[in-house]
Amino acid sequence: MATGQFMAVLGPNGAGKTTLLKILSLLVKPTTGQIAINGQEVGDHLVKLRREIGVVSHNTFLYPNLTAYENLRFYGRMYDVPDLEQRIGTVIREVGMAYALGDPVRTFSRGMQQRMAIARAILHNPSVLFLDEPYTGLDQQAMEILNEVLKGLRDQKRTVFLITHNFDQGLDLCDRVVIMARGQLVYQASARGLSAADFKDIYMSHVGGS
Amino acid sequence: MDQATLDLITYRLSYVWAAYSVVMIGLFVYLSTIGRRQRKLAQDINLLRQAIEEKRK
Amino acid sequence: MGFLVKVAGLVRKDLLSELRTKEMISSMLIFAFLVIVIFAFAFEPSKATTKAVFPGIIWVGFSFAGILGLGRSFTAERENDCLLGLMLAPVDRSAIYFGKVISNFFLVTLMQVVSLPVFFVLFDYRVTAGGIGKLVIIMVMATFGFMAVGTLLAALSANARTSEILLPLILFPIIVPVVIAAVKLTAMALAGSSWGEMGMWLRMLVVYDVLFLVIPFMLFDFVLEV
Amino acid sequence: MDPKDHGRGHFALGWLALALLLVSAFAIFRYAPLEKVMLEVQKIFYVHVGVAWNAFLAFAVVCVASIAYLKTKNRRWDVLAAASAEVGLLFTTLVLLTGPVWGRFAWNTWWTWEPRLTTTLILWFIYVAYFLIRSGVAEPHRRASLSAVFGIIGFLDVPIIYFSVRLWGSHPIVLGKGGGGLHPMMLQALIITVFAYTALYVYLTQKAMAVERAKMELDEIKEGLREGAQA
Repeated sequence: MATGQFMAVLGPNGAGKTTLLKILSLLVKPTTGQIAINGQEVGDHLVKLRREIGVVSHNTFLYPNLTAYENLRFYGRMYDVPDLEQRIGTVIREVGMAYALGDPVRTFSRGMQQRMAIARAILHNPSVLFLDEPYTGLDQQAMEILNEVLKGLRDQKRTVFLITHNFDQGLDLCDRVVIMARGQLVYQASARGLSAADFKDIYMSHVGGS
Repeated sequence: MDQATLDLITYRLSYVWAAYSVVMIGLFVYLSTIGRRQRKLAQDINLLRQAIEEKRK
Repeated sequence: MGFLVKVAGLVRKDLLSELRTKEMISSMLIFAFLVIVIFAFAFEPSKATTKAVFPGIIWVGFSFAGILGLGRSFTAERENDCLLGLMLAPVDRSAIYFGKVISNFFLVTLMQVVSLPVFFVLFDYRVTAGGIGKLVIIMVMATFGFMAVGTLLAALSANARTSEILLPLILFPIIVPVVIAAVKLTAMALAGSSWGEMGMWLRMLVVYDVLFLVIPFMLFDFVLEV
Repeated sequence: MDPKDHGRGHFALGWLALALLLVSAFAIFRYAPLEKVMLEVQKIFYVHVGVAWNAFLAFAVVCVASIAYLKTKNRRWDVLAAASAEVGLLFTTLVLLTGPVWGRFAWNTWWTWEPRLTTTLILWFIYVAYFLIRSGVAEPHRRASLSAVFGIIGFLDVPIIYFSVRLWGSHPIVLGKGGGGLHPMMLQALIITVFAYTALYVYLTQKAMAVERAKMELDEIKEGLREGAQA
C-alpha cells in the first residue's frame, strides 16, 4: 500500500479485521509473513517502529481522571514527542477541543472523547494511522465532526486504515477498499467513483449469503 | 512374646497401616478421576465430531 | 535516559490520577484502621500477650490493605482500555512494570506512614526513637519486596475473570517469607535489638527483594501479552 | 486425538511402576531392619520421603516446562506443566496427610510448624493457586503464559520459603526424620521407594497429559464450530 493513501477495510464480525489491526499495529507478531513500514522490515524493531503508528479504537485509551492536557502530555512523553507543549497546542486545535483542555476527560461526551482519542493518536505525528470502528457510539453530529477531522487527516497525506463493518460511513473519504471475510482478503479495488449503492452489492456478493 | 508387647506392636502398626492406606487410597481416587475425565472427554469429542459430520451432509 | 523519563512519566500519571480520586489510598487507609479496631476488640490491647503479637497485627493490617491497593492498580488501567493504549506506545514493558512498582510502593508506604502511629496509639505501645528508625528501614525493605512481586501478580490476575478474589489467593503464599521476615524484624526492632542480631533476616529480605525485582522484570512481557 | 492416547511406553511404564512398588514394599517391610527409636512406625518414612521427593521433582518439571513454554510458545510444554502440577499437587497432598501420622506418634501432635512440613503446606497453597489461575483464564494462550509465569515464580520462591521458615522456627526439631545416619539397608529401601514413586509420577503425568491434550482438542473443535457458524 502506498504512502498517503486512505484505505477502508470492511468485513463482518469475526472476519479477522481486529487481528489484522493487532498485527499491523505491532502488538502481535504474525505467525507467517512479514510486515514492512516505510520500507523497513519490522523484525526486531518492534518497539521503535511503534512510534510510526497511531491507533484510534472504539476505546479511547484516555485516563478518565486526568484532564485532556494531562492525557496528551502523558502520551507525548511515552512517544518522546519533541516540543511537546507546542505540539499539544497544534493537535488540540486540529480536533477543535482547545476549549476543554483543562477539563477531566471523565466529563466529556462520547463525541468529545473520540475527538480527544484522535488527538492522542496523531500527537506523535505517526506516518500510519489505524482507525478501528471509530464511529461506534457516536451521534450524527459527532460523526460529522469526526468526518471533518478525517478529511483534514487525508489532506495531510497520512496513510490511514479505516477498519469498520459499516460501509455507509467513511467510504467517500477512501482511495481504496478491501473486504475481509473468514480471515482472508476477498476483494480489493479503488474506491474512486464507487457509489455506496454499487459497493453494497459488491460487499453482499462477497460476504453475504454464506 | 506376651500380650502387652503384641498390643504395642499392633498399636504401632496401625500408624503404618494408616499412612500407607492414605497413600494408596489417594492414588486410587486420582486414577479413577483421570479415567472418568478421559471417558467424558472422549464422549464429548465424539459427539462434536458426529455433529460436524452430519452438518457436512 | 529515555527509559527513566518514561518511568517517571508513568509514575506521575498514576499519582496524579490517584490524587484526583484518592480511591486507592482512602480504601487502603480505612481498611488498615478497621484492622486495628477489629484486633483491638479481638485482643485486649492492655494485656502483655497482645504486646507480644503486636508486630504480627501491624503486618496483617499492612498486607491486607496493600493487597487491596495492588488489586486496584491494574484494574484501573482497564477503564477505556488504557493498558492497550500504553502497550501500543513505544514503551518497554519493563518501564510499565517499574512505573507501577514505584507508584504502588509510594501509595502503600503512604498508607503505612499514616496508619502506623494509629497502631501505636490505640495499642498504647511505647517505643524508642532508635526502634522507630530501624522500623522505618525494615518497612521500606519489606514493602518493596511485597510490591515488586505483588505488582507482577496484580497484572497477572487482572487478566483473569475473577481478578479481585484471585489476587490474594495467589499473592499470599508467595509473600510468606516477606511477612515472616517483616514480623520478626519488627518485633526485634521494637525490642531494641541491634542490626547485628537482625543480620540473617535482613540478608534474606535483600535476597528476596533483588530476586523478585529481577524475575518479574524478565517475565512481565508475558503477563501483558495480548 | 484419543484421550486414551498416552504416548509411547505408557503401558509398560505402568507395569514397571507396579513392579517397583511391590519391590519397594518388600524392601521396606522385609529387607530393611527395624529402626531403634520409632520401631515399626519408622516404615512410614519411606513412603513419605518417596512421595515428597517426587512432589518436588514434579514442581521442578513445572518450572522447567514453564520456561520452555515461554521461550517456544509450543503448547506441548503447557500441557506438560499442567499435568505435572496436577500430579505434584496430588503428591503434596499425600505428603501432608502422611506427615501428621508420623508426627502423631513421634511428637505426640498431629501438626508441628516444623520447617519441612510448613514449607510443604505453603507449596500446596502455591500450586492450588496455580490451578486457580488456570481455571480463571479462558483464552488458551493467555492461560498458558500466565500460569507459566506463576509456575516459575512459585518454584523459585520455595528455597526462600524454606529458609525463612527454618529461621523462624523456634520449635526444636524433635527427631530428624532418619534419626541421624541411616542404616545402609534402610537407605537402599529408601532409594528403591523413591524410584518406584518416580516411575509412578511419570506414569500419572502421562495420563494427565493425555487428558490435557484431549481438552485442548475439544477446545479446538469448539473453536472450529464457532468460526463455521459465523462464516
